Order: sequence, then structure tokens, then C-alpha cells
Amino acid sequence: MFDGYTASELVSIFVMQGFAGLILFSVFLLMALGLAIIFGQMGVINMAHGEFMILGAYMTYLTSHVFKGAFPGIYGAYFLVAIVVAALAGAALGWLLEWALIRHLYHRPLDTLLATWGVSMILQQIYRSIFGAREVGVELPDWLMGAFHLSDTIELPVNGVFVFALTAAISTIILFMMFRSRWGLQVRAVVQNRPMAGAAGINGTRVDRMTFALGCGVASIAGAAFTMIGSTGPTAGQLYIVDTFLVVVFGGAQSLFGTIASAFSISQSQSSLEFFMSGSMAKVFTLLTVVGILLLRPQGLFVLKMRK
Amino acid sequence: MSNNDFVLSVEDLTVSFDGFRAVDGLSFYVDTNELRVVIGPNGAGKTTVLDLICGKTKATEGSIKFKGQELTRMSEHEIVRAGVGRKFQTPSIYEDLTVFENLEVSLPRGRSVLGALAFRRDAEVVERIESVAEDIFLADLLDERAAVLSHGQKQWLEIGMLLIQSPELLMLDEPVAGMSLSEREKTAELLNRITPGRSVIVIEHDMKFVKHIAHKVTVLHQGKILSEGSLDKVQNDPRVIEVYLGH
Amino acid sequence: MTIRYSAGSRLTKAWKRFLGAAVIGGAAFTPIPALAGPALPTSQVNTTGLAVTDDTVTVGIMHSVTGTMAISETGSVQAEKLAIDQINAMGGVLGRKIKFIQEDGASDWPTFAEKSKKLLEKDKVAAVFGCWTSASRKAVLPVFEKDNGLLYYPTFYEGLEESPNVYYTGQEATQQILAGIDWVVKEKGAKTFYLLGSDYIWPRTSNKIARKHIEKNGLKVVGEEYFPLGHTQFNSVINKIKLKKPDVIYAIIVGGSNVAFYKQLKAAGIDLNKQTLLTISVTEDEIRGIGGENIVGAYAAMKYFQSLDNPNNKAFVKAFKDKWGQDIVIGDVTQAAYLGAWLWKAAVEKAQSFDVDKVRAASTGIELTTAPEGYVRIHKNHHLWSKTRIGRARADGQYDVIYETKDLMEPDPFPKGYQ
Amino acid sequence: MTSHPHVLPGRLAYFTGSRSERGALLAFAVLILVLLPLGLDVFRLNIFGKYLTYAFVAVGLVLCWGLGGILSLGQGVFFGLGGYCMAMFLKLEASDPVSTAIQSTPGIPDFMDWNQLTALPWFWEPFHSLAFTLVAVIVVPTVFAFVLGSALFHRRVGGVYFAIITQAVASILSILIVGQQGLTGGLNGITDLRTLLGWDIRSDAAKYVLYYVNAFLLLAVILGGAYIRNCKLGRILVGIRDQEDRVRFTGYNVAAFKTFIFCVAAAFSAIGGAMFTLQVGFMSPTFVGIVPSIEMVVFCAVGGRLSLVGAAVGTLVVNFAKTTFSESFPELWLFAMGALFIGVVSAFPLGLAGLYERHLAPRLSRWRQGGSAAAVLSSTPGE
Repeated sequence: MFDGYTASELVSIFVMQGFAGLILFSVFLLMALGLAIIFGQMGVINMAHGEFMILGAYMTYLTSHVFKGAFPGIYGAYFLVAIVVAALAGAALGWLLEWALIRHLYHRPLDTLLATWGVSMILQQIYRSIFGAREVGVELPDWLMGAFHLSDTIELPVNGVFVFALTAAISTIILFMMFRSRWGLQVRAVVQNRPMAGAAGINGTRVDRMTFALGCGVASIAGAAFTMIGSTGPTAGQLYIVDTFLVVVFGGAQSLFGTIASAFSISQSQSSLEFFMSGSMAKVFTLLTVVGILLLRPQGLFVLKMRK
Repeated sequence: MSNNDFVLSVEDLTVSFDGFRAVDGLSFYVDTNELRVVIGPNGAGKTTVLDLICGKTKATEGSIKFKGQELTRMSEHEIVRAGVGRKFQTPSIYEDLTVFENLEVSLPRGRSVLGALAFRRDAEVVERIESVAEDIFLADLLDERAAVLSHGQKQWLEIGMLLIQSPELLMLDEPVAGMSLSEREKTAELLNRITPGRSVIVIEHDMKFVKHIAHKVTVLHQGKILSEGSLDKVQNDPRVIEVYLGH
Repeated sequence: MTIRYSAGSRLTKAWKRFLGAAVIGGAAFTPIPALAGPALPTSQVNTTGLAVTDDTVTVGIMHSVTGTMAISETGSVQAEKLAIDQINAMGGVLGRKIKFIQEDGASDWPTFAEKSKKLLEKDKVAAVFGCWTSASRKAVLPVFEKDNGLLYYPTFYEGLEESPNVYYTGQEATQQILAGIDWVVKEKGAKTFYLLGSDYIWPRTSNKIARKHIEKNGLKVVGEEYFPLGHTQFNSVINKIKLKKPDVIYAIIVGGSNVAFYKQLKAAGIDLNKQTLLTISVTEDEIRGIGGENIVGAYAAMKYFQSLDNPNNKAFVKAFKDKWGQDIVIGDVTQAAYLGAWLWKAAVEKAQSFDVDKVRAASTGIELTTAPEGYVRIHKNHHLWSKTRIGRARADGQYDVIYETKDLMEPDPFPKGYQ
Repeated sequence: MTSHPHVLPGRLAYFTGSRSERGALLAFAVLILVLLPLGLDVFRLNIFGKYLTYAFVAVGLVLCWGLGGILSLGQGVFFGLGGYCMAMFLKLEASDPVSTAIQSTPGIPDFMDWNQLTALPWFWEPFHSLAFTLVAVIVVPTVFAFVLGSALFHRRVGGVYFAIITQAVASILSILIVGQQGLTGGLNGITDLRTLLGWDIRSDAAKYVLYYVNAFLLLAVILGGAYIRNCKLGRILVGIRDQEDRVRFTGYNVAAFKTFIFCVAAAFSAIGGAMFTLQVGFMSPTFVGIVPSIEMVVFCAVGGRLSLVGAAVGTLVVNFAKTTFSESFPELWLFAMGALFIGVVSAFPLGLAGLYERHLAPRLSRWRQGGSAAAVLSSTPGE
């Protein structure tokens, strides 16, 4: 398929293709981070994860409207505000959900999975009632449009770079919080040994609620970012769910680094496969490979060998 | 000394978790009719040794021979079928089943899928279960759900679930934890009663209890044997005193 | 319980405001004998036990109101209700007001089959306006054929079907495709094409027809790819497009994927003002989700655009907005759904009966001079003769109609040489 | 203990279980064999027949999830595979050269012709035979479950990991079926099925017959499930659910038992799928996807994950509610469904059957002043 192209054309294609893989990586990672925090630290599978993402997307949509009406002068800045609004909205709803439902189900992970599925149905219908069944278009500020021209033939989309930077920033913050902050220490303590952590004066209930809220907040940030590349509709969250879960499971539940590595490997293989075969088959191949590897390494790619 | 003279010979057993050697070049031997007690401070690797023998953890190096069979290469259920029974630290019984059913599930008949489908509760089964229940002081509670048993009774039930399989090697991880004094005495009596004809390994902290039952004591420290012999001998071993007191 | 309402009895203020428009829309229809004299007796117009009384006739509306397809099907429901309102305001059909029973297919094909059975067997509706996806139509088709029902199906689709019980008010594939490709070849001098689609029957069949037509003209298809429904990552294929540099990107991507595709295309620096892109799957409805700024410059080949400049359409758009809200948009399928009720009414009145067999016999050759798209006529193969137009997407989400075929395109659901 | 109260009269008793189970089963049999056919016209009866096909999946889930603790979010895969096997046979019968004469290649299914296939794909060939089809309906999904199950269970994949992997499998399979439309009918599925060996399955008489076949099969499956639950294997499964290590260190090959019950659940689902195809007249890839698979878990959860009859009743109740509710308040339906789900899972984990056992059954038995025999077989945990 590379016949009749000059070497420089090929180089630029490979650069752009590599970047496409990186964007996909950012997308996967951003989707998975929130889930990985919740699943890894609390053992809870949040089936409403996709709906939290869409919450972020709708918040972005609303923010853009508010700015259009109230502050047209600084409209370009709305996107940054929207990310914050999304994070707060997601975290607030997550906090509420943990309080109302999740905390009653901690010892029954499969039941949490099912109950959050119920939550996702309700959220979908709420979105439909409020925003209508149709997709809403979220207008991007001008500065996120267009592409960086690295050379005559190499162009990198600005919003792709932005997603990548955002993902890098969020991941760094989370890793920092997890491994350098007091909260992270508490979370890790609770994960390791809940009674002991309790004895040491750590309020496990509060830590759980914080963790869940954080995970949901990150999901909503992802949703806000995805308004740049995807659709915003009541059921759009469902599109991400399988990919997200696989990334987390593939990475190994208790390891954020695992999630990063897994997002990287899945995205790179999917993006290169997509280059050589049709989108549908590339997807099937990627999923099959992931499931196949999980059959061989069910604990995920990057779990430390531990004494049970 | 030949391995095959012992029921269980553990030689050069090593397991490491991420470089940490929880069990380090361990060798020991257990005879028939012997009740061995393993003691040692927390983190000495006691439970890990039992895990290794029953196949729950795979050894990094070394060999575990049981009646001449190499256990390190067998899967858990094969090890059990070879005659090794293991009680866990916290009683693991089926709380939703009755005592009778707990024992029935543990009966070595109908262990395959088809066998379990075809299994029938005949007079022989009932008789066997009732006799074991008698042994473990639960004969009157056969129809109770296991969840309602006291902690000590649960421990007994788990021991009974092993006994019903007539294992040749019985491994008990802290069998009297959470038991009252009288229960401890009954348990000691039970252990002494069942040891003949088989080998028993017990992990225990309660030295009074150990005194009642132990034939020979092995002291573990940092994955290695610190001392081995009669209880008196190890209690007077300066290295043992150092480890326990120096803590 | 089923929602039953007779639209005619719900004369809202908004409705009264656009009554005038509706009359303009309806007045141009062939004069209706039933309006002049007393209604024909029910025993005469209904010999097969349909739900027809002396003053009402019941029809069904069957679309997805819930589930993933609700996004697309809402417009059709609105159009069908509007048409029924307007017809009732003009006196109904054969002197009978139309009542409708609405059923939710819930984006689930077995539910469609179940609901269509209910409408035909329990409710005995005289006609059903409904379905959207091919899959839902395929699911209900055996039911309509067995119970001899009447379905007016609004969506442009892949063809390959000609049921005696269905009237296809949207375009079949060749109508949409051939004219569009001829146009880009002529106007843009296109020589190479890159075909894209969501992975199901309509895009695949349509691209097959497109490929045959392209190759017949001695031109070249340089790539053809399909993506699972709901796919949101198009960067790899966009790179391939950059590599192949086709003259035309021919895109039949649907649903949420559409949004992702056009946004990423734009972000990748492909300017649709320079790169020709022709689609047959993006109506004004879809642009609302995509955002006009992301698709500006793209060409679409369909039979209807909201911006069509004719009196019929102006009245239709006004009535539609008055009823359903001023910021609403109207796409190709919505207009086709609107035609259904009118076509049925015309056929019933020509047949002077609600009997399905008689309506069918009367249908061939029925024409609507008042259709928003201009003029349509029912072909004997149950599809519509209609013109195909090329629109160019504007940033405000509307299309500029820049071309229309001189003649009506003949529907050809089983195109010889394209299969 | 002089007498032997624990000896059972015979293995047959495993099929019926305790007195309350027997009562529930009898009541359910009367409901689906007598009351529904008498009370409903053929149209509604056909719809209930459709619901009953989902009950096969729910009953399978009771064994696999309720009893064994294995939550599969991919049961739709097996329902779909069973249904597709049946649909392939019916489609071939509907595609005889005479009725497909207008195609470029007469004698093959219409959707293949649209996709330029000129010959029947090899794996369709054996589906000309009804005998092969009936075997395949069971065997294909079961073998698939066996391969998946033995791989996963042998590697000790359980809990949410298993749930997510089965979900991914469902997603893969539905993309494949939709993508390979020349071979599978794609998104439209395999539609327009008419006759079974020349017998018109769309006629009213056929609908009655198929309904009864379906009902009897369901009762048979429930009885089979009851046997499994009440025999030793059932208790081993409960053991695996609650104390997997204990079972393993009692000498059982846990993976084999899990695989077995997963296969049984798959086979049950497959029968349901095949009956669905026969009664509804088509099969579509939508069943293979994630949402229906999870919905079927809801049916089971609402009815009671530990009760075979409960799960079947739950399926009927939820679907009936869905149909009526979605007709009158389509917008509220998702709220109701979601709330039902959350409520059942968090407040009534044993579902309708649990409510019955806890509140209704004691009163009934007090009223009857008896019921000592029931204790013998009350191996059902938590009731």
C-alpha cells in the first residue's frame, strides 16, 4: 500500500499515525483513570462510568451556552472553565451516589456492578428528559481548532495535543495525590487494611467517599474533553464502556501504572491495526487479543506477585 | 537419611515474593503418628509453609515430597486427593449449609462433576457423617446452619470436614484461636485422639496448648528453621529466646 | 394503556396560528369529494374490519421514543403528527378524523415486531407510519405481509426490497447515489474516491452501488472501510485518507460516529472547502450534533433540504416550527415521514376506501404537488419518483441547495448491474 | 439419632426439592400451562411465549450466578448462538430456489445474494438438516461456553473480572456478526422465517403449539436445574461461591465445576434462543450485545437469584411491566427499570422469591400447621 509515495511522505504519515495512536492512548487513559481509581482502590465496578462522562460533556455544553450569553468576550476561555465545572459536577454526583447507594454494597462487588447499571439507566433518562433525545453540538473555541504544522506534510491537530496534555496533567495529579499526598496515603492504607487504618484514626468512610467522588470527577473531565472528538447524547456513554473496562482490567486492578501501560498497549495496537485493516476488524482483533492475553494472565498485565 | 522414610519431606524449600524470601531454603521431615507444632513470630513464614505444601502457593525452588510424590508439581485438588488436608487460619466453612451438609460436601465420594451429580445420600454416608460429628462434638447440631455455630464450633467443624476425608497428613493453622479454655482442652484431646495413623502439623501460638499436644516443635524465623526438637529443648534454645524476647 | 389522542381535538394556540399555513399546504391537493358531500357509509369504505368508524379512522405511529434510535426517530414522529393534524384540520380522510395510536419500538427490533402485531391485530389500524432503521423494517415486514397491513417507511435506505405492504417514502440507494456521484464527477472532475461507512447493510450496499457506478465511469475507488456502529476514533483512517489523497471522500457514517468523524476530520486539518466530501447520511438533524462549524463545506446528496426554496416547503417549515419549536431543524427523513400520511390520504380518497387492497391498487401513480420537496409520484414498485439534490453544508447547520436533477429520479430498488 | 432422617427416599426427590419449592413449581406450571393460555388471546400469548424464552436464560443464571457465584454478563451470546442456529435452519428452508427465483443466485438466503455471495458458505451447509440443527442449538453454545469457561476458570478468573470479560466477548461477537453481514445477515439479523419442515410457524395454531413446547421445555429445564441444585453438586457450588478455597482444598477441581455449571447455563440460554427464533420468527444480533445480556441478569435478580421458579416469574413480571409501562409512559420506563434494579439489588437481593420465602411462606405454613419435611432439603442458602 506504500507504492508510489516519496520517503518524506511516508515519514510524515508515520509521524501522524504515531500521533493518532497517542491521541487514542490519551482518550483511553482518560476514560479509564476514573474507573481505575474506583475499581483499584475500592473494588467497585461502576457501570455508570459512561454516564458520568456524559455528565461532563453536558456540563461543557451548558457552560458554553452560559458563556455565549453572559461573557461573549471571553468565550474562548469557556472550555477551561467547563472542565472545572464538569469535574465538580461529576464529583458532587459521585459523592451523592456513594452516600446513597455504593456504601451499602461494599461487600458485594457484583451487586454494585448491577446497581450502578440501574443508576446508568436512570441517568440516561434524566439526560434525555433534560437535554432531549438528540445529540447536542458542543462548539469548540477557536483556539482548539486547526492543527500545528510541523512541516509541510506533518500536521498535528490542536485538540489532539490538548487532550494529550490534559491526560498527562490529570494522570500526574492523580499519581501525585496517590503517592505524595496525605489523602493518597490514607487511601492506600484503607486498601491494604481497613480495620488497621481505622484504628490509626483514618476515617475509612470518608476516604471511600472522596475516592469515589474523585473517580467520578475524573470521568466527567474525560467527558468534557471528549466533546472535542465525540458526540454528546444521552446514550453516548455506552459507547465507551467496554473499552474502558478492558483497559482497567487489562492493566491489573490495583495499579495505576498498569492502567497507563494497558491504555498505551491497547491504543497503539488498535491504531496500527486500524491502519492496515478495516475499522471493524481492527476493533475485533484488538478486543480478541486483549481477551486472549487476559486468559493467559487473568490478573492483568502489571500486578505485583503478592502473598494472598 | 532417605526421603521416603518420612511421610513428608520438605527440602531446600524457597519462595520469594518480589525478591522477599518468605521461606528460605527450608528443610524438615514429618513422620507417621507424629504431631508437629510449628511456632515462630509473626512473619516467620509459618502459614506460607502450609500454603506451599498444600499447593496454594507455588514454590520458587525446592521440593516437597509426600509419600514419595512430588507435591510442587501437583494442583491443589490433586494434593488433597493424595491425602493432604488443610485447615485455614480463619474457619472456612460453608455458612449457608447445615453442619450435616458441610460434612457431606467434604466427603471424598462424588468428587468429580459427574460423581457429584450421581451422589446419593445413603445410609453409609449418614453413618459416616454422624460418626465424625460425634468426634468433633457436634452430633447434636447436625441440622443447624453452620453460620449459627460459635467460633470454636466452627473450628471443630472445619477439622471434622478434614477428618471425614481421612487424610494422612493434616495441617491445622491456629486451630484453637478464639476458643474458650474448655474448648481448647477438648481440642487438644481431639488432636491427640486423631494423630495415630497419620501425621499432623499444627501452627499455634498458645504455648500451653502446644505443650499438651506437641511431639516435636519446629521454630521458624525469617523463613528459616531456627530450632527444632522437643518443646523443652527449643524453649531453652538461646536463639529462640533471643528472637522472642528481642522483639 | 396506550396513548390515544385525536390530534384534531387538541387545537392549541400555536396550532391556530399556523392553520393558515396548513391550509395553504393542503389547499393545493386534488379536491376532495368527501369534503363536499356527506361521508360515505363505513360499511362501504371499510370491508375488512379496520378501526374505522363513521367519524374516525385509526392509524399507528411506530417509532423508537426510547433507546439509541430515539435521537433519529423523533423528527419522524413529529412530522407524522403534524401531517395528521393538518389533514384533520382539513376535514380528515373520507370525512373521518384521523386518530393515532403511538407505539414505542424502543430501538429494539423484536419490540418493533411485537408492536406492529399489536397495531395490526389488536388495534386494526388502517395504516402505520413508522420504522426508521432497516433492521426494524425487516423485523416488521413479515408481520405486515401476513396481516396485510400498510406501512409507510420514511428513511432513505439500501433498496433490495419491494414489499406489497410497504410504501417507501424516502429514497432508495440508487436515487441518492447515482446523481450525487455524477455531479461530483462533472462539477469537481473527481477521479478517485475513498468510501467510508458504518458497518451495516445500508452503508455497505450503498457503497457497493457507488463503487459499481464509479468503476463504470472508468474512475477509481482508492479505499473502502467500515466501522462498528458507535465507533469514535477515526484518526487512523484520516491518515490513510491523507496518504491516498482521494478527490472525493464518500462518507456514509451514521449516529454518534458521525460527530466524532467530522470533528476529527476538521481537527486533522482537512478543510472540506478544499477536500471534496460527499455524504448521503448527514441531514440537518445530524448536523446539530456534529456542529455546523465542523462540517461546513461538505456536500450531501438527498432529495430534501430544509432550505429548499419553494412555497410548499416554506409553509411546511413554518407549520413544523410553530408546532414543535422555532429552533427545530428538519431533515430529509422528517420530510419523507411527513409525506406518508398525505400519500395515504390521497390513495384512500382515490380508492374511496380504507381497505388495504384497494388503497394499494389506487396508490400507483398518486402524486403530491404539495410535497415540501416539490413533487413526488408513487412508482408501481412502491417507491417515489423524486428529484435528487446536492446541498452544501453551511456553518449554521443548514445546506445551500446548489444543484437538483432536472428530471425525477426513477426508483430502482433492484438495480441491474449494481448488485 | 436413632432413625436416619438424613437418608433420602430416592434421587427423584432432587427434582422437586422442598415443599415450598414444589408448591411454587406447581403454581408456576398451572400459570403457564393453564391460566395464561386460557386468559390470553393468541397475540398476547405469543408475547408471553417470547418472555418465557428469556426465562431460560434467567433459570441458567440462577444456577450459575445465584448458586455458583459466577456472574456472566454475556448470556446473550448463548441465547443468540442458539437462536442463530435455529434461524439458519429456518432461513434455508425459506430460501428454496422457487421462492428466491428473482435472486442472482437462487436458493441461498436473500441477504447473501445482496452481498454477492454466489454459494452457500460451508458452515451453513449442515443446517439443511433439522437433526443437525437441533443438536447444534445445544452443542455450539455449550462448546463455546466450555472453551471460554475452562480457559477462564482454570486461570482462576472470577468475580468482576469474569463479568467484564464475558461482556467483552458479547461485544466482540456482536461486532463480528454485524460486520460479517454476508454470512450472518448483519445488523438486520436473519429475518422472514416462515416454515418448519413445511409447517407454517406464523399461524395461530402453530403459535399455540410452540407456546406449549416452550412452556414444557421451560418446566423441564427448571426441574433439571432443581436436580442440580438439590444434589451434592448444588451444595458444592454454594461452597464454591462462599468458600472457594475450602472447596478446592477439599479435593474438588473447582474449575471443572464452574465450567460445568457455566455450560449448563449456556445450554439453557441456547434452548431459550432457539425457541425465541421459532416463536418470533427472526433472530437479531441485538441479543448478542451487552444490554440484553445485562437485562437478563435483571430478570433473574428481580425474581430471585436463588430461586429457579422465582427467576422465571421475575422474567414474566419485568417483561410484562416493560410492555405495559412502556406503552403508557415510555419516558418513565427507564426510571422505573433503573429504580427496580437498584432497589432489588441493594434492598432485596433475593428478589421476589426472597420476599415470598420470608414473608408469605411462613404464614402459609403456619396456616397449614405443618411442614416439617421441608427442612430436609432446605439447602438453599439465605432463605
